[in-house]
Amino acid sequence: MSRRILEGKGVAKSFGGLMALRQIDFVLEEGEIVGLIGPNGAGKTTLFNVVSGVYPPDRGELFFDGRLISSLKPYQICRLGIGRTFQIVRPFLKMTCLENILISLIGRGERGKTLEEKKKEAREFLEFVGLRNRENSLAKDLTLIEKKRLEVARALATKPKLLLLDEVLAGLNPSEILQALELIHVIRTQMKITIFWIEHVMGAIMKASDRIIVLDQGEKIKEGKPEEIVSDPRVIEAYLGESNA
Amino acid sequence: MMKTWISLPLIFLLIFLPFFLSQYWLHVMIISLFYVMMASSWNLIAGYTGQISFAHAAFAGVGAYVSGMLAVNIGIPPWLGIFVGTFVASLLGVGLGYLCIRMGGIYLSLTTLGFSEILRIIITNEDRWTRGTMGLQIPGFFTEYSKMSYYFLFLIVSAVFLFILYRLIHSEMGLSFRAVLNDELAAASSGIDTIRVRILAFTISSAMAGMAGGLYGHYLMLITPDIPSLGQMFLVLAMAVIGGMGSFIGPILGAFVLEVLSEYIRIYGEYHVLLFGLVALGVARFAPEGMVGVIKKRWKVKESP
Amino acid sequence: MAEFLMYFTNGLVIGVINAISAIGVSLIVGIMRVINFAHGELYIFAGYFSYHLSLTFGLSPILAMPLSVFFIFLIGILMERLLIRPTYGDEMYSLIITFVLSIVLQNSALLIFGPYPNKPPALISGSTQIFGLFHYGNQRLLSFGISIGILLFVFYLIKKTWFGKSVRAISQDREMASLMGIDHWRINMISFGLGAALAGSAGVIIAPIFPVTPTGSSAISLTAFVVVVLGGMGSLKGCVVGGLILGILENLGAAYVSTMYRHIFAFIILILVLVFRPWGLFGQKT
Amino acid sequence: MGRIVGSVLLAVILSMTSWALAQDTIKIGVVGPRTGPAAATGKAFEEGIAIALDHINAKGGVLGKKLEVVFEDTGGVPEKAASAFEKLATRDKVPIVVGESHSSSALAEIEVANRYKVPFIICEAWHDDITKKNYRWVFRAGPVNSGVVDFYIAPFVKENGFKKVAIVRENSDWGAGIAERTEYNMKNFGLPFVTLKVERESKDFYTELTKLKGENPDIILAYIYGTGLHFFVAQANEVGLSPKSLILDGAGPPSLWDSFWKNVGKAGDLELFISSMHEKVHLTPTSRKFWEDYKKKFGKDPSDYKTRSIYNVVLIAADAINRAKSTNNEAIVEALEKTNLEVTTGIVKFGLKQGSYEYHQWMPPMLVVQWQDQKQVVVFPKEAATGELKRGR
Repeated sequence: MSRRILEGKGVAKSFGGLMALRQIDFVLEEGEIVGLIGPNGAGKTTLFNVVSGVYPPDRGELFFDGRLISSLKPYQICRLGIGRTFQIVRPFLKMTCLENILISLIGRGERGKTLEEKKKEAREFLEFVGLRNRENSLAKDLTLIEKKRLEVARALATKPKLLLLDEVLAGLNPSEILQALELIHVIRTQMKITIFWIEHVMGAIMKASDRIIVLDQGEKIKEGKPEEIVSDPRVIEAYLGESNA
Repeated sequence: MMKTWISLPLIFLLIFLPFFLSQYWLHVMIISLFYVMMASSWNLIAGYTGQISFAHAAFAGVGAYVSGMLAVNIGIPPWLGIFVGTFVASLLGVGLGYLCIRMGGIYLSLTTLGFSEILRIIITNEDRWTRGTMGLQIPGFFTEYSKMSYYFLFLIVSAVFLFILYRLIHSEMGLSFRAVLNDELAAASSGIDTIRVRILAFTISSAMAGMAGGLYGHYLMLITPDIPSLGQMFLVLAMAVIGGMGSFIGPILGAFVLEVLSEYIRIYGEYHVLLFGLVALGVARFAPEGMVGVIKKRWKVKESP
Repeated sequence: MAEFLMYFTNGLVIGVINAISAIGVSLIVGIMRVINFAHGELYIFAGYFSYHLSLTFGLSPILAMPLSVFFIFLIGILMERLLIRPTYGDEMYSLIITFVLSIVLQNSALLIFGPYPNKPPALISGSTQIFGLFHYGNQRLLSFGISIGILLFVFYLIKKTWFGKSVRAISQDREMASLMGIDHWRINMISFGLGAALAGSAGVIIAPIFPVTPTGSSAISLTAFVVVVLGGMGSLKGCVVGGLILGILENLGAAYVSTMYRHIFAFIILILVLVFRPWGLFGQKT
Repeated sequence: MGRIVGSVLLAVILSMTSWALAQDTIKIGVVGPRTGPAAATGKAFEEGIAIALDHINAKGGVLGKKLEVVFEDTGGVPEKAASAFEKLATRDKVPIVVGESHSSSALAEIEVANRYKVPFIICEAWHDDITKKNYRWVFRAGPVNSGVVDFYIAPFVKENGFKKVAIVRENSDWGAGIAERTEYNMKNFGLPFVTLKVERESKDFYTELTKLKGENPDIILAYIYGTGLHFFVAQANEVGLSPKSLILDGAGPPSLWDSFWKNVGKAGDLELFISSMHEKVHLTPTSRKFWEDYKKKFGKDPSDYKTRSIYNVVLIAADAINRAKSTNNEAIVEALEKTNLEVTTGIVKFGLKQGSYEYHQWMPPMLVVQWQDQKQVVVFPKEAATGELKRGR
């Protein structure tokens, strides 16, 4: 039996009366790929924000690698080993690609490495996502898919054990999606990183995930293998409700 | 990269220039160097970490008053006093930074504005010690008054400041500063302790303002609540904004251009503040990278940030 | 006792005017996350407008006051459109722009209206004996009444009208509001105008009591900011409570501690709030 | 990048070093606040200077050249004042500087005057120390705190039999100095008094006035310069303190500004103020000529007496340069020490005995004036009085 890498117990979060998350329980095991789906406003991104420390949960506890993390700050959580990307990409626009990656390396807080050594390491991450030739371009000059790759590289450069991916496939064309899925596969198998991802591209998430968690209006309505999810009436209703709105 | 082919002649010029200047222009150069220190150090927090502090002039006031009052009341020599002043300014910087930086940018601006005002009220009202708006006469650095000596003192300290700032900006810490400026949340999610980074930048910058203020006070030999005033703050801000925030050269350029310009348009009296205000407004609105940005665009000159 | 009541009443009157001015700031912060450093200048300009409309153009003060406020409203809208709108999302530039704007307006006031302080005619003169204990200026009492009226109007506007609902929706969640079909550009512009108009209202109300001077504006802005932080950013109730607390505390402090330090009490409050309750009395914690 | 910076710098440097102008005029310096809270004084100075230049240049100017002034702004701030003076001394190299209306600024400026050895005639900064420091280059043709109190305010209080005195003074050198001298006089008279310190730019005096009401003074000596005085007078009436307690404005000009009546309304009636000017009191023919030419030029009566003060010192400076027959600083000081010139307020002769504030000092006669039905009535000294002091109830 593998280890529990991330565990949430009764996690709740509200914004000025609006309940974004109500008492969510969930577990991620080491090495898994877990998908997080749900209609708009279901609380998916809020859950990621709570896990990565952007907001503390109102109630409930979060454990990472057996350690209580619900009161830690984002940078502390990052240093423990949770990397993330953002739904709307947030690279450091006025910095070069190389500098973008360097920040993550600096953020690890490792001592004893010179800036030159870190640059060398950063180039390897750029190489990995195929941006080696753009290391001196400003992030704002990249295309959307390049920005997404940069953001994945930046998250990887923090040396995470768990990677939170927030809609990395959105806006990509089918062949780009295939490339991205390939990348995710490599991250999982070669780098041994657990992946927790939010995705709207249903086909992709169903194909690539080991398990799926479904949120609706701040509640976990279903959890299980992809094939169980697609046939669940409550899930269908949640999505239908959305399309009728 | 500071290109040596321009730096060397420039340094040469700055060393030999004073021997050809009149007393009056020497004075203008000294004041310009003071503003170079102020605008460049303010640029560290505003231009590189995106926090607008309105207490920069106030910290200069702290430096000037601490050192000045130590000299007048206990007879501590200015050489020592300015270091005490710098230390006090940096302590206040840490304190203020700790208080409000975690609450976000708007709070820092409001608190620093409030701090300036508190300082002004205290200095104005504790006139037994500070002589309030009447101004405190304090000793200078040199027993024999010489503008030339002051010029070189200011030149050396400015050079040291700029050297420190340059090294800092191009270090890992400088990268962290810029990451925080670009996107605070993304920086935090990349493992950067954004609060610490901001407090650090704020403290370094406040300490530099404290030292610049101390030097300025002992040059004028008269300190008044005008040193920590918002009017003074505006000038520093306008210099950085017009010169180009977030660039190393910008504030230096802005300080010289505005100070020298203000000597030429002084005949128009009160209008020069208005004019600077309008120019700064236009620059902030239409050319947020300032003169340096405009020059870069025009001539497509490359300069590393 | 009579003295204490006198200080207290004075605090109350100043407090209500503080509240109006602060609501102007709070409205804009709540909706746009922009602090308008030129707030005090708008207040001053309103005072000057009402002075010139009534004395130079011979309008009745009763007409001159609302007309001045309307002008300030227009200026506010213009400011938003020309200067503030391009800075949305860039907090730093909005801070710089409004700060520089405050310096520009202050110096323009000096240029246009001159350094002399101006005081529009009072609507009412003399003073009233209160409870047989102390004399109190009638103009101050009237100002108190008008201020309460304005406060009630603002509360009605925010709590009961379509505009108010949109404003509250945007303050809470901008994205959500735009999903609900609220045109936040227009709301932003009107709110900025309204915020300016509130600064202007405070200005025209207070000008017949304390004449306006171009250099007096920064103290006015600062008082409003402290009230907003004390009450909690974006909270209207906070502005009223904060304004009253500040007004009363400043007046009692001036009387029993030191007159010279009248304005420092505001900043002591600011520091205490930041240490112990940085989100303010009625603000939201995150 | 570097090239552009370089060329900008070069241009600036070239313009700095080639700072020389052919001169066929003589320029003297003026310092005073043209901006800031006391900018009204700057306006008054400008008017007085304009008339003085008209008069002097009509008579052939100075040393056969046209007289001009360089008016540097002090903003009413000592630090700016010192740097303004320094500019006049080093950039414009003026032979003499006149003006100033703030004691704190003047105290800073005299240090610079002394450092650069530039003759300096002060007209409206009253602090004793300005001349008490006995700097050779510093003169004052205007009121001095001790003189104003000893010869006018204190005798006025005593002769009119006031029983309880309140001194309200602003936090400035002038306020501190004049209050201290007043306290000294009151102690000598054995009159009870109370002193309150107020902020120079304050607008709300209810607290102070409520405190004062408890003291029940019959005369309030208000040493507040600027608009603060207007608010003080208006609010004193509102809280029911005046006119039962009379208020004396110990500076003067604020009670004469155009805005005074607008700001204080009927509360201004029976208010008293110190002045060196009154429409009916013309001490010299020059005074009458000044009054007429002022009306001709500006189409109104002069109100701020600082207009005349600056007029006087420009006249004194021009006279000294003419008699010195050069712009040499030593020669000008020698000429100044021998001044014997009629100005609007009398015949100017500077004191020459060192050791006290009377060195290089000449003080014009002053008046205590009361507003009675918006008319100025001189009530002190007796020999100049145009009416009786009216008391409130």
